[in-house]
Amino acid sequence: MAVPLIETRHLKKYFKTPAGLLHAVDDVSFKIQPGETLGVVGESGCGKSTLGRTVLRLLEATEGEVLYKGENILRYSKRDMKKVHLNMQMIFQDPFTSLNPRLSISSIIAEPIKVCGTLKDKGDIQKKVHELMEVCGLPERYVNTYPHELDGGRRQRVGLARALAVDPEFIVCDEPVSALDVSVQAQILNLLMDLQDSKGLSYLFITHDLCVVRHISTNIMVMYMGKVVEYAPKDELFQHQAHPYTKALLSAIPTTDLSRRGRERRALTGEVANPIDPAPGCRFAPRCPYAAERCKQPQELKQVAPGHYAACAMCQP
Amino acid sequence: MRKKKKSPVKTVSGRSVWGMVWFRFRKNKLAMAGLFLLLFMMAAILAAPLYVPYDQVVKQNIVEKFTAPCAQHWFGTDQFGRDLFARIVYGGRISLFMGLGVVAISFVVGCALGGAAGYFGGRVDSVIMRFVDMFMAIPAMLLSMAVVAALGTGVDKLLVALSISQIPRFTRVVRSSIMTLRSQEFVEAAKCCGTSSARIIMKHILPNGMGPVIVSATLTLGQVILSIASLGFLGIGVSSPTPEWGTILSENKIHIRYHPYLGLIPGVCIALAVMAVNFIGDGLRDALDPRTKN
Amino acid sequence: MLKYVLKRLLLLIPVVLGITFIIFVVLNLAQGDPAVMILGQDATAEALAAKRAELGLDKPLVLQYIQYILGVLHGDFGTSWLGGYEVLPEFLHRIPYTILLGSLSMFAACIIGIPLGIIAAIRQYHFIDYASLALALVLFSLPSFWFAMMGQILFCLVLNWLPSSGVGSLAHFVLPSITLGANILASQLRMTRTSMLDVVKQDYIRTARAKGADERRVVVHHVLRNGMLPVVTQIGISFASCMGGSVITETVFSIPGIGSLLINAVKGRDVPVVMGTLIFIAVFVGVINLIVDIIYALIDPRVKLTA
Amino acid sequence: MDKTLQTAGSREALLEIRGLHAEYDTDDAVVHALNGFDLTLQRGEKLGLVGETGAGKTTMALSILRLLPPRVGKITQGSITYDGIDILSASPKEMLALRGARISMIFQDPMTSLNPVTTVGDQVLEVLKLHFPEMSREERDARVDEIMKMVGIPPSRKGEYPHQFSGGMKQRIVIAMALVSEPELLLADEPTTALDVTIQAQILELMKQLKEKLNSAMVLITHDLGVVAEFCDTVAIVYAGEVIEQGSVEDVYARKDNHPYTTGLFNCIPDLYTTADRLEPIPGFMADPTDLPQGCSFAPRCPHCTQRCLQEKPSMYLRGNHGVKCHRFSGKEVK
Repeated sequence: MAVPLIETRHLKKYFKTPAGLLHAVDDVSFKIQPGETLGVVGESGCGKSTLGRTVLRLLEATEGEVLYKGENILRYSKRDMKKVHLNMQMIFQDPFTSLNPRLSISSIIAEPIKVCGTLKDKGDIQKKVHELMEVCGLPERYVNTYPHELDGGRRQRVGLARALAVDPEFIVCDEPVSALDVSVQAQILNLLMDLQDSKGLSYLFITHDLCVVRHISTNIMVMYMGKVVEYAPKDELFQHQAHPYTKALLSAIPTTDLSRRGRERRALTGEVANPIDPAPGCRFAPRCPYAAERCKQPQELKQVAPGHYAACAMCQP
Repeated sequence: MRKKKKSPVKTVSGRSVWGMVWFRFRKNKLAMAGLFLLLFMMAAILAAPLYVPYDQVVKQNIVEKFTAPCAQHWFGTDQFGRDLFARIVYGGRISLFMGLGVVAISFVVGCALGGAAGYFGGRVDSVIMRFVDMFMAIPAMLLSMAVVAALGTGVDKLLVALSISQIPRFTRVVRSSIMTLRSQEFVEAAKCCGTSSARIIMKHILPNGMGPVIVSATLTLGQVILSIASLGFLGIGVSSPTPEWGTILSENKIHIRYHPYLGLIPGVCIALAVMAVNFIGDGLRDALDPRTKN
Repeated sequence: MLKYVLKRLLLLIPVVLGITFIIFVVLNLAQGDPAVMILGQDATAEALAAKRAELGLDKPLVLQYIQYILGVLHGDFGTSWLGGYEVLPEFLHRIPYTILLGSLSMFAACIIGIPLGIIAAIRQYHFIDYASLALALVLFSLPSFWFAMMGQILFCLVLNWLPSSGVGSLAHFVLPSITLGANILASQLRMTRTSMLDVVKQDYIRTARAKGADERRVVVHHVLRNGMLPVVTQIGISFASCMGGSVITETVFSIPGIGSLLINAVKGRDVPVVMGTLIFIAVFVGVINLIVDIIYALIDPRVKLTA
Repeated sequence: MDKTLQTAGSREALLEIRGLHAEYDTDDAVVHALNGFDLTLQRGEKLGLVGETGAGKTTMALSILRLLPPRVGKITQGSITYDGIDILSASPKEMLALRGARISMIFQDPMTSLNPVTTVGDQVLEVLKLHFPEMSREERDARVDEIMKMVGIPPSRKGEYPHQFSGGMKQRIVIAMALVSEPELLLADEPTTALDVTIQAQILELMKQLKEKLNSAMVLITHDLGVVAEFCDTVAIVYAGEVIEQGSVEDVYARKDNHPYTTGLFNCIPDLYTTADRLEPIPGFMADPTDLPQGCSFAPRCPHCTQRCLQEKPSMYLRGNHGVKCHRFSGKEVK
């Protein structure tokens, strides 16, 4: 198999809190091949955003490795990291806080180019900015506007243009559509997929929305309280969920299909706790309808089908 | 009540955030009145040598003492027959411009200290903030008095004394403003392409964090003008015969009962200057943060 | 709770030590020989040297400071260089006046400023709102010494309603309290109004209205309690500025409090008195802030006092 | 459910909104939030009100309670009749008696809609104190305990403050507060939007159980067509301050003869059970409420747009109980 574009090995990120050590990301390993999308799904507080930021070294990992084309970038110096960042970018959830309100749209998009120094000539930069705006579906007349004059969808396009400014290979998308209305959400999703096709981009797509993740991902990783509970190719995951949490997540989604109105729903009881100094066993056990004594043992990811992994005592390999 | 953000207007105006602030500020009548009043006072004070010779300030003329305001002496004369108008106009140099100087110094130092504390956090933050806490333990007025006690009186010393008492407050405002911005997503986006700390601070954080700092600078200017006058009045500010609004009041205080204009005119001058500054400050606050308006 | 109070008081110690040390050093670095100041220009060299030794001025600065603080811990605040009196007894004699003046003005400011702020907020855009704001603005912009002086001339000298200076009866404190409280009143009024208007915009006020609560109930049960939280903090800050303002008021009205002591000490660079006063004020302000925080925790269930 | 959607003038309707116009006066422009909003709600009906941000859903709910932000928002035209009461000309006292007692509202964000310094029990109790002065203290306490049990909060926690509860639990308290007076009409403004999926499912499940127990009518405001399908009998689609389609859930979700906007909404939801390669987003952007088009407000984005659409506002064309505001259906009405 080819060297993956991005790989993490046993990545951990812990935060110190007054109450104890918060295991935000706990032992996460994944691989993303060029041109693929890994969808990360989970509810708020499951560590999915922390994961994205740790991969980009916006947060320093506590333990583990992040490999870019086989090299561990966590050991890179600041200067080497700058080169890596030319290939790895991020787009953010909140289109209202992710753009510097004091800069015009063109300066926002030009900023990464200026910082990285890939283009020096002012004219070239302007040309590049116009090109990026066109790619992202922003009419040229917005070039001198400011973020507060645009709506959420257009702002998200600006954020995408900024990420594309350095021609990256890999983009971490942190809930890029969850703050948008459905009609705009579809526009952005299509744009992301078109760009993937034309530029061969890879995405780490973080979201809480299973419908969106199914639409865009190659593989899907389900996280719960910092741990990966299930990892599978998308169709496999939607056809045969192995982990009770994934099943519950799926059945919780309201659907427009009236024939499914009367389906049996596995409404979970209780709510997500903070993974502060967690017990070694399965973190989902307190809410799990099938929890048993053996769930107090640490649960490893086990292969339940080719390429399909789950961390549950019930799943036999 | 909260109203969701409406989709934006179609016009592609390209108005920057400061443009918006100025636009809203301009609509605020009181703030504009304050701005004009302050600019007028400053112009009158700066241009003083053009219409009042400086020797009027110190020239004593016992014959004309306690002349009530008239065509020749617009504001009357004091116990030594000195022209009050000249003294006030030249006194304004200290009251107003030293006030600006104090604010400028504490603004710059406060931004540097607060910026460092807020952006770097950790040990830098705790060391700086421990010092700030220490200086905040004593009311600003008393702190400047203590410094005056150590340094002695005089324009330059007063400048230092007042600045020291204002720096801690600026440091706090800047720090909290920076800390809220430090974790904003656009700062993370800048970090994503390897932007240096200096560029992040200068280009992304400072321009966005300046709003509350500028408002606080304006309101502080009012307080500093009052402090200068108070110290002058207590006799530990600028000493006579250099005119200063507080000192003018102090040297005339026993005569005010029978010559009220001696008390009213300098007092009104101070009050007008402070009021103008406060109007501007309030206007700026509303313009910077439209949420405070109803 | 007790643990929290103790911890806060302990934390106060380094702050007070730090600021007093800085001031001590700065005061001692200033020009002029204290021995000359005390004994006069004509004193003999031996006498001056003896005086320096007596004051400990020949020792290193840090040692002098430590000696001073050790003295303070034993209740010895030193002797005034100018007046020759012991600082502590003089202090104890003067403190009641300052505290009485401060409390009276705080009381007056709160009892007028807060209700006016509330009324202004409820009747936003009404005449009374504009009038209160104008009042606050004028009081906020007037130099307090000028206000004090003019009040003195009008009410004491011209109208002869009140005694013009000194202490003796409560009437002596009426005008000083008003002039000292004016500035505080203005800031209380503005703070209350802003805070109330801020709370009115919150979602839970809309919830209360949707429950069918009438305006009076919305204000009394929902807006007031939440709106008072920042005002409590403001009261703490005001106490500090009150201590600063008392210097001026006490000077104008010849009240023998801490403030007038400090101003004379500052003019004469009387180090023991300046130091003693600042220590007292720093501790006082610290304790007031502690009390404010405790009150805050009592009325806001979200705040927990954790040691 | 056939009787639930009668045309204007039906006498037994609980709530009738006719031609409602509302606007917000902002610094820069006048925002036309509602532009001829019509809605009829029968007793016991569960209606889903679907639309995107800025469509005017919340404005509609606040108008019913007359709680639009004073000075900024105002109703300029139209009428609201609630059980024979003309809401827009009712006295403040009459409104007080309606709010919280006969019409309750659940707000979107449970984090901010509870008073932070009052215990949750007292906040529920307040409704009873306001509207049932004749109840004794014991009765009230018993009623609070009962409703808290019903929404799944142990009554022993009623002495705690909102910050001690999680988001889902807070929303339960808000629901308890809205239901304790057994209102005839419940306005729920995006009650689950701020919550995680599994918590959203819990709250929806709870609301389903409660709807069986309490026979109140309900307007569920949401942007999620799925939530409506799970919960409601009828649905109204809102665009630019107007209801542009209304009907029973079965009719609308049959996905035949929909308003082009409704079709667009359905098409741009990625579906969980079928894989489409591409979504079909609605082209263009939401109509600008400060500058609405002259004809049909959806015309600039509509694939079927004709000259007529640009000039003339369509009226509601009814096919049975299924109404669509689109010229494509003119002349094809069925009674």
